[in-house]
Amino acid sequence: MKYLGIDPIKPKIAVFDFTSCEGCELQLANKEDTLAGFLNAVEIVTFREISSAASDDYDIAFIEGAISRSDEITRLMDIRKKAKVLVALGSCACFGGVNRMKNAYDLNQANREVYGKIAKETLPVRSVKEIVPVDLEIHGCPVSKAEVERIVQHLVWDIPYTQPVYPVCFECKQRYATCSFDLGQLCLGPITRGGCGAPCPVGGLSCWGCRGPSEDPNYEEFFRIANEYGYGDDEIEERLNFFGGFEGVR
Amino acid sequence: MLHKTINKSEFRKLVDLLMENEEVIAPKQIGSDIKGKAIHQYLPVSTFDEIDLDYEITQYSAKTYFLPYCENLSTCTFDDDDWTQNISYRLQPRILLGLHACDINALLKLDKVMTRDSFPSPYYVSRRKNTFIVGIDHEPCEGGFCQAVGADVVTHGFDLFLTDLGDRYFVAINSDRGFNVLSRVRIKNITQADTKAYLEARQALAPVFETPYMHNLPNLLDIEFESPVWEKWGAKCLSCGSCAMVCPTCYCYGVGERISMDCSSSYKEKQLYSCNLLDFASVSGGHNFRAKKETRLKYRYYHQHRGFSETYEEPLCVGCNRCGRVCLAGINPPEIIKDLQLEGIR
Amino acid sequence: MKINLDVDVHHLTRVEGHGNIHVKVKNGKLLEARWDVVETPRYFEVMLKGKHYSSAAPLTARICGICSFSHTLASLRATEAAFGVEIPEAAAILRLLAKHGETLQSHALHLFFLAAPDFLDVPSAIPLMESHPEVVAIALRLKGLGNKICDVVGGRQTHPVSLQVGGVAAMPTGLPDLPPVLEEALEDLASTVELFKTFQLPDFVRETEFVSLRANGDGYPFIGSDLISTDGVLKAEADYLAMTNEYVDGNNTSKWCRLSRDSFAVGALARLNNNYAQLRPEAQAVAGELGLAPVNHNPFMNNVAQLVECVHIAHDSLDLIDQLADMKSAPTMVEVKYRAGEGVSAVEAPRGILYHHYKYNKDGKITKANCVIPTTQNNANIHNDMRALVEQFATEKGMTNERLELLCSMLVRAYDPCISCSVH
Amino acid sequence: MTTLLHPYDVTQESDMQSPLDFNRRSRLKHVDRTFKAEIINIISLTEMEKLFQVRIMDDYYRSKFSYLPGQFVMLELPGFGEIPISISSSSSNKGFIELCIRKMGSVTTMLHKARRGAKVGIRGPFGTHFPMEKMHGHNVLLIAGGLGLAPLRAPIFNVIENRSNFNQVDILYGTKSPKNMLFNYQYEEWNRIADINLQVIVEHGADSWTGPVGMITSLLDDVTILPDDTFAIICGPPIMFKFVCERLTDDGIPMHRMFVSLERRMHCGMGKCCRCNIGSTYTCIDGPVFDYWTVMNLKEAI
Repeated sequence: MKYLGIDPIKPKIAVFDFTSCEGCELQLANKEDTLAGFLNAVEIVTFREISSAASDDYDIAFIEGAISRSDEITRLMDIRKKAKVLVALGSCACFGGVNRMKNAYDLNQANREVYGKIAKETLPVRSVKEIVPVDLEIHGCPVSKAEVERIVQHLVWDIPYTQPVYPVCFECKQRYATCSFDLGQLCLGPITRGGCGAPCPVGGLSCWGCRGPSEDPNYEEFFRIANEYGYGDDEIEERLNFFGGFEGVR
Repeated sequence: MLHKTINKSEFRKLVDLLMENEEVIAPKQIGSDIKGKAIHQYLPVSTFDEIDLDYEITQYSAKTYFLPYCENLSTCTFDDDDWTQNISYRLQPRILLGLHACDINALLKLDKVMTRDSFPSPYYVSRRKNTFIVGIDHEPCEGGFCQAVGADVVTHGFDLFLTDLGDRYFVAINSDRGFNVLSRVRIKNITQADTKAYLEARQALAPVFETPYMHNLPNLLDIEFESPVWEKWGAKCLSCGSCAMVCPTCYCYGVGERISMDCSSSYKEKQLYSCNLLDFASVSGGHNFRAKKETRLKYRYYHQHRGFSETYEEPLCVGCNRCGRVCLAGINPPEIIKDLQLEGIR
Repeated sequence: MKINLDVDVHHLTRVEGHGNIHVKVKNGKLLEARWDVVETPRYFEVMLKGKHYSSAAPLTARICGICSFSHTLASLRATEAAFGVEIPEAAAILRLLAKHGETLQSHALHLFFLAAPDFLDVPSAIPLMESHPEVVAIALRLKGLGNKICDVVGGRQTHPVSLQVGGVAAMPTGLPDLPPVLEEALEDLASTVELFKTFQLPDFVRETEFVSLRANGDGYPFIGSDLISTDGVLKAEADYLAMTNEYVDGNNTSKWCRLSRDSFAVGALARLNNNYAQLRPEAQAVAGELGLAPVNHNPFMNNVAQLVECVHIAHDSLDLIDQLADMKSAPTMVEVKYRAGEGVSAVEAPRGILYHHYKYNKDGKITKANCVIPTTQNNANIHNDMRALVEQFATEKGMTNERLELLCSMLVRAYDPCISCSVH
Repeated sequence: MTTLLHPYDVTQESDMQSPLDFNRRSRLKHVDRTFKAEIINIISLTEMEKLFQVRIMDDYYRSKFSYLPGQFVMLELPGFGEIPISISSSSSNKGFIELCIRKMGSVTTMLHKARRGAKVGIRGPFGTHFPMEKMHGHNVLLIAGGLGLAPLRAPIFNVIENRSNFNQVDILYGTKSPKNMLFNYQYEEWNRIADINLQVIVEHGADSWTGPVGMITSLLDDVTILPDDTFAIICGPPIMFKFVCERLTDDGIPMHRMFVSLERRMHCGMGKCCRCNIGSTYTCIDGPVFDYWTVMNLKEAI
């Protein structure tokens, strides 16, 4: 479909999965009411989870998952070479996601605990950008399909995309939610990047920070507030580490 | 203005009648916070028992029924190289029940911006005129300072206004449609006893706690533009915009457009924004006219208490202190104003 | 016989996660038929250690992007069992409804997007948008409905937020929107049954032990109850280890399981084989139409069993919503007091029985965690099925590498495996 | 059902039914309705800037559309967004308007892809203008930095078209480098035909550049300024007009005779969204053209 006499480019898209739950990929097949339009706007050439077709000729590679094994590093570097635009899809790809919590444990011991004597190969979890340059990050655990659609539209028309800079609180208020702190929950909403539409606080669970930090977050004040509400440093630390996006801010 | 009284049982009948016909929005308790304090919101209700007219304050103001957080301004449908723009405005009447004086005063201030002078907004006008407003007197709420900004009394901007006289309401009628609606139930002419009871009731509503002294605030703000007070409070600001979202008068917004995946239609959406958000005043190319937290916080106070006063001879703030309550960092107008005054005499 | 076949599938497509197929037949002799799971391990059980009880469900939900609701429910119930928490009745109904949403969503995804392309001879559902638009429309409506139920009850389509220790955060406001869509779905399901009648399932049978939850007099089982197998094993929920018998295999990052035999199967077919009588009559009728009667030993029939379950679920969801309509102000949460303890929970994920088991210390922190995943339980059986499948079909006239690869792939897909889930 | 409340239809108000005219600010109208306009020509100016000639398609509205030098329009690409753009063409031109647009954000990047014939939306005109009539009989100094020549071009046209109304006219224009220079195809015409003294300067020269290199203020050394008889119009980035205005103040030009055009983020153009506010001043309705005295009194203006 033309727009203002301009033909959109129909980019060739490939989707790849690494260490993850494949939930973000699944989101790509969600939002059923606009799925046909979505699949029409792009040409999906590789998407193992839903298609047996595969091609090495693609423009945009969506990477889901963190990197935690040597074969994944090789595979990722190969994809980077082939892709014109490399998009990190979801918090695992952007920050390492929940997998990053593994890094706090001794990996040999972890192996013994899970696999006994037959140890499996595993590396400390890294995000995609720690291995190869990333052109665009889509945050969230899982990603919001509506946001993915908007970003794909920007990719289709090849125009710049700007992430929301404000924290989750802003959209939380726009959905008439009661502040999670007032309901007795530690909430990372004030320092987490918005754009998700605050489904968690609206659904009754405080923000756990899956989208990583907002622009210019006020950590100092946030920590003071969390302490004031009675949350200990350990608790705050556990929450900050949950999705990997706040590593090292404390 | 006409005055009548109505029995509470008759009033209930009136609300039932209204609910039968139109959407009714009223204060409703939605839960309690961790300290056990009731949380109220203005929400659509379907039975009289859902309504709690005895509420102290709602978490969110009623402004969103006039300036929704997100509002579709126009839609476009595309046909090859051409497009057609469609615009529609609210047509359905509805009832907003149980507004306190401060929230009605807030609407009067919004009226000044949205219905007069430059570019009256048909979106706002259509929502305002399609809303039947029933106000109610209440005891002053803790932390509020509506008296200090003269917003505790309201004389217009509503259809009906109630004052609780125990078994009945003293009703001020401010529109013909208010009069017509009342005529559907039994009302009584006011007696001298009613007037006396009303005046006593009003007297009992005087605040029992200290409210900030806001005299000469516009000039004080002008003088204290470079005050360290802004740095102190600005350092606390989370730049989350919660204050503006719950504020009954903040009306800043942004406009964005969305196009459908198949490029067959698009819409233009207005989203209320907040001057405390980082990119409020950033321009394409990257320059941000208010890149610092404290300049953004300062701007919000200047707009509310100085800028608006310059144009309309009154502050934009109605003293409900919702912003102070919602702010996790504890930023609130009474304390900031006090700090500025102390700074001024130092 | 001069039959030489060589199938090597690296990262099987149209399944969740990473698994490989290796088949080698030389001179008519089967040298090798292997199903290997090569997913990267994530060590969730290790990450759970030391975590506060409120983290358990949000964390374990991330074991799987498809069955995150099942993980959440299994996790919450295990924690509640450890703390002795009884959730309110309304919460139990809401949780089952959310569970139904996930099953519907997952089954629709599997049936239309992962399995159906094999029967319609296309590489994916994408070309079906052109060739079979009506099928795609049905698929999207059914999947959309499943997602909508999840959204309304769980607050999100994946990784729910409203399901919490102690119940469900609040009575959802969107419930009244669901019945009209569910009614429409019944028609779509009827059309789907007609479509499936046209599909030619491979004629393959291998005697298998089927493990599932057992109905406890309250209908077809989805959330918590005794464990049963078609070989006559019956265990209590807490005795799950005796039912699963996990062990580590050298070629796989997933563990394997065994019970009365070398391997067993879980999933829709296992549930149906064990609990056929508890299916709603409408679902039983569909099973009859599609030639599915217990105990059925054709693994490809798992597809049909999923469709039968969709019919059951659609009807059951309407009933649940009806019940909830009278419970508008009923409590959905109870207060949670943590304590030291241990809890086990078994939940039927769309692809089979899922166990979570936690030990808590007095601070409400996890000291030990174990999760046993349906696909973990199926992997050995898939492997054994594959051997038998290759043995049966390799000698078939005109068998090619491509055809055998397709059969093996279809076999794995029939189990609707969640591979990354099995390597958690 | 009995009708208790009567629906109110704002479109039935008489003001709403009269033709759309953005110059009548106090009238209730369809404020978000746009004039559909066709891009009739696109002129590439530099790597980053293009000049779009845009014509309102409806004959009646085209004949009614009028604006003054310094005013701006909101340009909409339906589905992509709306941006404020100052009008670059002559206000006596009734056929079409010219908009000089730098490729920056998503809307402008999209617009740069557009071809002739594309249909865009226009709302406006909005804002204040340069008071050209006040300058009649005086010297005029027109100073632009970078993209500032785009809004300055409207008063330049006004001067040229009414040349006899003005005495000595100077244009000073500075850019980062020669390749950023806008409208250089017109310099000759301005210089020779309109008898305007035009001087250009670049911050960083290039091999082919033979003109002066330096800051724009250095061009002022060669301009005769009669403090009592000179008006100045300055368009450019804040840092540039700050330096220029300070210099001109030193040279004795009264602040109320210097006019600048301010750039701010805008989402409505109508004094509603507050994005362009400087203190309590709306750049969109009280500006974008301000005299320098007003700017000096606007806190955080520069």
